[in-house]
Amino acid sequence: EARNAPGVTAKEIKIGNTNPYSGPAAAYSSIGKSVGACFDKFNSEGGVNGRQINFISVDDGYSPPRTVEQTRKLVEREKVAFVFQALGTPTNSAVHTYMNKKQVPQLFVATGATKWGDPKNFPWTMGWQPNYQSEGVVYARYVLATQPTAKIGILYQNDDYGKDYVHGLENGLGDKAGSMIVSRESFEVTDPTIDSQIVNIKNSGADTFYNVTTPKFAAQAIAKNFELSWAPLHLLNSVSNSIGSVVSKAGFEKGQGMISAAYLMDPTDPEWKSHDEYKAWNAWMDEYYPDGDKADSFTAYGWSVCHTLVKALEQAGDDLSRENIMAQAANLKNYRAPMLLPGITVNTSATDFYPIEQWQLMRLKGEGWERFGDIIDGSVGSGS
Amino acid sequence: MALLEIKGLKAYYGQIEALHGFDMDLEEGEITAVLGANGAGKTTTLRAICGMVKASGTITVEGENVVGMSTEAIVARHKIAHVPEGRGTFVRVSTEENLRLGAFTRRDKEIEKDYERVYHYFPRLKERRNQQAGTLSGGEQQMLAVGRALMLRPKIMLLDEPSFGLAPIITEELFKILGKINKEEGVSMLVVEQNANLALEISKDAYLLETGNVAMTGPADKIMDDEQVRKSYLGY
Amino acid sequence: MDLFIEQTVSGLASGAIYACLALAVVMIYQAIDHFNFAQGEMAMFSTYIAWYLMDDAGLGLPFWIAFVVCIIVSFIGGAAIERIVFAPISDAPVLSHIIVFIALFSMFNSLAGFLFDFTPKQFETPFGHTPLIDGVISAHRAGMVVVTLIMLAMIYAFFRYTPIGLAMRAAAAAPESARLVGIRVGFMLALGWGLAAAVGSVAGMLIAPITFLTPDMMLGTLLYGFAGAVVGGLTSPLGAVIGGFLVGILENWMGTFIVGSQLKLTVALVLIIVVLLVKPAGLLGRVVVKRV
Amino acid sequence: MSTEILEVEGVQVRFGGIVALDGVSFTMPEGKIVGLIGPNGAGKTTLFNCLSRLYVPNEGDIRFKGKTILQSPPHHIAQIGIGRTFQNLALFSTMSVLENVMVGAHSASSSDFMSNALRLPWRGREERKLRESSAELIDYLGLGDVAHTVVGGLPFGTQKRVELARALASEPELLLMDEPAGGLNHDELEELGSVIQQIRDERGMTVLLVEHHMGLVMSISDKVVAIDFGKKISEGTPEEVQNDPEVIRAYLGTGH
Amino acid sequence: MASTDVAGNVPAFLNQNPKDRIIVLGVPLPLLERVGLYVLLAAVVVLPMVYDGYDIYEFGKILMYMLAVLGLNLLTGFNGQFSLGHSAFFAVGAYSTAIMMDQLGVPYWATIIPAAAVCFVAGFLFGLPALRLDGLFLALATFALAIATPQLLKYDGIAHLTGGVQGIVLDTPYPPAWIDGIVMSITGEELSIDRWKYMFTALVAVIMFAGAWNLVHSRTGRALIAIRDNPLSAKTMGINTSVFKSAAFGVSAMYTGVAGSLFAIMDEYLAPESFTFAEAIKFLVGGVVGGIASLFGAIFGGWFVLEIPNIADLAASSLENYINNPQGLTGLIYGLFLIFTVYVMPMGAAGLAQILVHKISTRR
Ligand SMILES: Nc1ncnc2c1ncn2[C@@H]1O[C@H](COP(=O)(O)OP(=O)(O)OP(=O)(O)O)[C@@H](O)[C@H]1O
Ligand SMILES: Nc1ncnc2c1ncn2[C@@H]1O[C@H](COP(=O)(O)OP(=O)(O)OP(=O)(O)O)[C@@H](O)[C@H]1O
Ligand SMILES: [Mg+2]
Ligand SMILES: [Mg+2]
Repeated sequence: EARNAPGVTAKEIKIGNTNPYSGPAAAYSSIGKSVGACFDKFNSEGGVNGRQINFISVDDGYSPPRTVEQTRKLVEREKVAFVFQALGTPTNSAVHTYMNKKQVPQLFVATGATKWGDPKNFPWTMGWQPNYQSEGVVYARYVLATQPTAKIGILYQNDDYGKDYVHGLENGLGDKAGSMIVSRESFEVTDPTIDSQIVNIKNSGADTFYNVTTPKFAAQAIAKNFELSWAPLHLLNSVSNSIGSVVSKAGFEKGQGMISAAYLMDPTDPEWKSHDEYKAWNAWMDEYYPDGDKADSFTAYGWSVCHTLVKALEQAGDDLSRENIMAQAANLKNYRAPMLLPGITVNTSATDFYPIEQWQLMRLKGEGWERFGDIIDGSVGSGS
Repeated sequence: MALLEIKGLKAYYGQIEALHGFDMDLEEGEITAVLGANGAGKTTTLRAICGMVKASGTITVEGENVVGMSTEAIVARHKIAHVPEGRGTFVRVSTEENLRLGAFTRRDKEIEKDYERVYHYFPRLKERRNQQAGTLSGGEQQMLAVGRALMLRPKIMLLDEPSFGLAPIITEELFKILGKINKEEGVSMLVVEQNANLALEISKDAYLLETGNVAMTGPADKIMDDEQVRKSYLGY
Repeated sequence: MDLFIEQTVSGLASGAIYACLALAVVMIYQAIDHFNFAQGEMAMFSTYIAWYLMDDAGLGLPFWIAFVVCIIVSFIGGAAIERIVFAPISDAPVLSHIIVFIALFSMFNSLAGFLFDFTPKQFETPFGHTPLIDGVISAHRAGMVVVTLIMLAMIYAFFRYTPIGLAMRAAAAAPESARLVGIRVGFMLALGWGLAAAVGSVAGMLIAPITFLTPDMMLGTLLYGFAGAVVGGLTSPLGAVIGGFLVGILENWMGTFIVGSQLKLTVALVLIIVVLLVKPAGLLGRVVVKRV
Repeated sequence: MSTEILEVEGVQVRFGGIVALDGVSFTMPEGKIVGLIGPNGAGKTTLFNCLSRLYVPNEGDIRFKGKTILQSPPHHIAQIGIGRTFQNLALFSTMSVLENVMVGAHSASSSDFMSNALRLPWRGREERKLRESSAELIDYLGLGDVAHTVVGGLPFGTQKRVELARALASEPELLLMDEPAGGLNHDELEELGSVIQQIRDERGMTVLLVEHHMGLVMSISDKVVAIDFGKKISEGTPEEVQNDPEVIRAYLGTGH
Repeated sequence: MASTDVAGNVPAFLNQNPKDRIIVLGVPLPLLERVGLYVLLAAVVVLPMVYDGYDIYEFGKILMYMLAVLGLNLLTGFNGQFSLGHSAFFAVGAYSTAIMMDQLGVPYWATIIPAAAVCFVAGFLFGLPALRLDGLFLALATFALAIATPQLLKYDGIAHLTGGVQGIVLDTPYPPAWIDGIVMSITGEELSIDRWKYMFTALVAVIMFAGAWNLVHSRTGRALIAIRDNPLSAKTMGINTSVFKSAAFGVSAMYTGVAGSLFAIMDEYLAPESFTFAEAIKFLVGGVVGGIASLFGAIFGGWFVLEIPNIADLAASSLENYINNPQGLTGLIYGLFLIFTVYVMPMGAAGLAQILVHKISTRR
């Protein structure tokens, strides 16, 4: 008992979280909310290891300085056991050193940057979702296999997220990257439209369109291609492949044949309607997060990652020291978090801080994604 | 009953009391002059009538107490035209647009005619009709302020040093015009003026203000005869 | 087709977006002598209202009815904001007003996310998205240009042919003198806010089919709207529209032929500032001379 | 013969189609008061603005103490020795009377950003001297009671006097006064007249006075120049100008 | 009219500070102000002896924001030039410090002065074209600057210096050994890094505050205000308005920039996302809410911008029982707070304080 982390009592585990509830990235707030709602469910069922989860989720407005303040407050004033699912690359970067110096777990951060899986230098930090680079690699392999002479045009958001995706593709293409990539156009989140960039990409003679955009811009890009009567092989990053919130909004007819990758079930995909995990998710949404948007795949994400944490905590049992929590998070073996695609599991070890590294490709057909091919292992992060 | 009746008027700038509770009348169809030294409260009196400063007491215009009413309501209901201290030019728009704004509350068809009337009185303004009003010379802006007031076809005119900055020949002309308008159209006027000779000449009554109070009042010719007034205001 | 022409046309199309918003900026500038930084968010919120009126989950009204209702609601809302929020602080310094603009910005942004969530919404267009002329421009964008021009004509006529336009400017620039000539300054301010909100709502409804409706839809767009209005001349509706188109085209040319997309905004802005250094009142703005 | 401190030569100023000054020439003898009169819009203030370099003449030259001032930037004019007041008050409205006057003495002091931020000792001495000389001026013009009052709320006539104090603070050799008598009654006018004469006699300043109050101009001026439509129409002693039929026609009217 | 022949015979009103006449609770105002200043200074010194960790870190942040807001006050409040772009100078300061530490191995404490110089130059240069832009046009130009800043920081061409989108992780600013030694000998404890960061920040902040104080109450300060009140007549009084305005821009940028340097040192990390338009807005809010032409106001402003989001957060969370997901309304509540603040103190905290002092002194 004495070894327990701060914030852990016989009755309670205090967990901190930062999330943008206000500001430009508030769209991600549904992650914080759904994680909270998920803990509510566990709590009402008796908690984890007999302890209630006290999930303190605070707003950082996606502003790194504010993340520092909020995280320090959580750790030093609220005395949370650890921070879980803090959202954003720049925000988590701002407290990266602090958390590792303080030796407080920065668990399952909600970002796909590659740098979170670095146990040698940052033993207290771990990501969760497959990193962006690995997804890029998956597309690169697909293009190399099916269209070895493709001319690729890239549209990417000018930040870590966008650049990681571009690196992934480049890595995957290897030597051929130079000759195959014919156009790179970036945009800022504050740009009103990406029209001009798409006109440029189209004009570069590209026949393959690598679309690294967040939902609003992804929908714009799909619509714009249609307006331009341009029909390249369209590789849409998983960040924006939600049927409910992107593809249906842009119009199914405009996106036919697009390729994307997934590791989570899309709750709007009718294919899962009868799946047990979907049903459990659905029932939970109805009861614990009734005003949440079921078309919003972040809710499925929150649900899944919350289960992963609970699994790690259960493994830790009554030894809820920070060291052991971290050790157990790094000791997940073939754990099937709900709502992962069939065949995908969570795996970590003392040297592998990338919990999920698998993808499956899919193609838009009619009003849904049609998955094809095997589950692909995209692990690159630890190597690069 | 007088057209404009002031009773126990006090006025305030924030905490400072600038007028200390005096009475003043303006009879229908008459011109009344208000004299006073620098800072005596002449401007404040005119502003109080238009609801531009915080005031207490009563100011009755055409039988209605206007204390507490908004400036725009007082001006529009009682057709009061105010030639303010500092002229109040709309500096960004043209001379003619300033005149048009003067007639803003009017709905009749005569407005066009009245431009010509103002231009007739002040030919200089016609030459400058499309010029940005803020670039007019000081005297030209003063003419504009008077012209703008006339555009309302007012029942009452409050004139705060209307000859300010005008050339002698124009000042003379201005007072002729005011006298004429008063006679022909029966417009009542309250005139604050340092050019006391001219003001008293066309006025029936006069008031002398001293530090927020009425120091003397009576028919204009009586006031003119007063030793002190002669020395301080008339210079002979 | 030639890349130059294509980028130009595409610039014109985004220019139409900026021009719409620039018109709203000019409108509010005439009414309050300042920018309203919450203008974009107000337009965004109006658009959500229209969306709610149209959406099946909402009231399911047909487009044009929703369009008109939204304009009316926005007008009332804009006027109400002036009366409720700004009238009590009319004596406060301008900078305090700017803080209130910022407050409104934050409030509308937050409220939209709270009420309508953050997933992009599709906003209907009566013109459809069919590609026109070789897939260079869509029907909606063409329609948008037309509506913008109609709006321009209406606003121009308002300021040119009604005394209210002049009175509004007078009330904004010199409230005390305006009162002295019988202008109801409070009414003018409310009217100006109402009209600006109404124009903004039209802008929002035209923009949303292209950018999709999200609470952050106007975040970046507003800067371009300001830029368009300023380049054109803040007092001129025609200038605002021309300015909006210019900004759209300029931005595209920069991004394509000169500096690449990473710096296109930066360079376009620098260019705009250079234009202002040469022509301080904007292209069609009235030069206001100050003298002593 | 006294030396000419100011020479205005063929100055022309155009605003678009309007010719505000059309080749005006005249000279000012040192240590005298020169009255400048003319109808509204004749170009008097415009000439002042040229003298303080706020406007650039399209043609002509202005020489102060024999040297052209057209090459000097506006902020050098005070240093050269020309001070002015403004027709439509241009005070620093949020500052007190004392502060306004101290700004008037800006060109007579020299502390800069660095020395002020670091509060160097010599800066303190300069500041003290500045305060004292400004205070003297304020006293001189009878503004002592309002020295610490913010100028914005002062009566018009008082503000005019603050303007005068501010202009005097830089100890100019040539003082330009644009309608200083506005809003003054007869008593106050006489007082102003004697102040201007004192300025000339005690401080040795040359004064260029624009004023529509003929009583004042004619009683204190050593010389009067009249302009109309930007052109000089008369020049001479007050009597001469006053009786010039052209001046009577264009400006004075029959009342005088 | 009084004659003034006797040299040194200074009028009485000069020696009489008008504020002396205002008695608050029996004490003349200037004395009260001075005491207030000393109390404040004492508090700044005492704080690190009492607090540590997050608490002292927060106090340091308040001082840091105070400096940033002060920079804006000098420009907007005292000189009348409006800026929505001060996040840019904040960034220049922060990145100057970071690059010097990261690329050149300069110790953190030695970066402040060069960073200040860089910011001054940057501000001065930006101030040159700004001379020709008035009011809203300047607002647009600075707005544009704020929007462009993060993009420029990310620009590939300079990413090797700025760290691009990744930003820069900085070394911990350890206190010099001798200070450690002194503290150890007095308290018997090691000086914590948070306390040291605070002390360093406070030192810089106090020096700069004093500089601003001196500047404002001097010939320079009067010239700046004169330009704000009436640029044309300021020029006629012999003030070189262009130089003063550009220099005001430079000094203002320097203050905000030094705040940026301190920010980098304090957080040991910086990235383009920390320098968005939102940051510029923050400074503006702090400035206006504190009182835009008041130095004391900047202190309140610094506190306000740091704490008000927390308060809004708290208020939102307290609605938990009435509304679902009230955190989504944080922005709404923040806005309401701002409006409320403007209602209560339309002239900022400094203006309110003035009114209160007046009330108390006249009631007696
Ligand atoms: N805005 C203001 N704030 C504070 N006090 C003011 C303000 N305006 C006027 N006062 C004060 O009110 C008093 C009366 O001023 P008012 O302007 O009415 O005088 P006046 O007779 O018109 O003088 P003048 O001949 O100079 O125009 C003066 O003592 C003046 O200081
Ligand atoms: N910036 C400008 N643009 C256009 N016209 C101008 C400008 N400045 C002055 N004017 C015109 O030039 C003429 C001269 O103006 P100025 O102010 O010099 O006259 P003034 O002699 O001082 O008259 P007053 O006695 O009325 O003050 C006026 O008719 C005025 O309208
Ligand atoms: Mg007066
Ligand atoms: Mg003049």
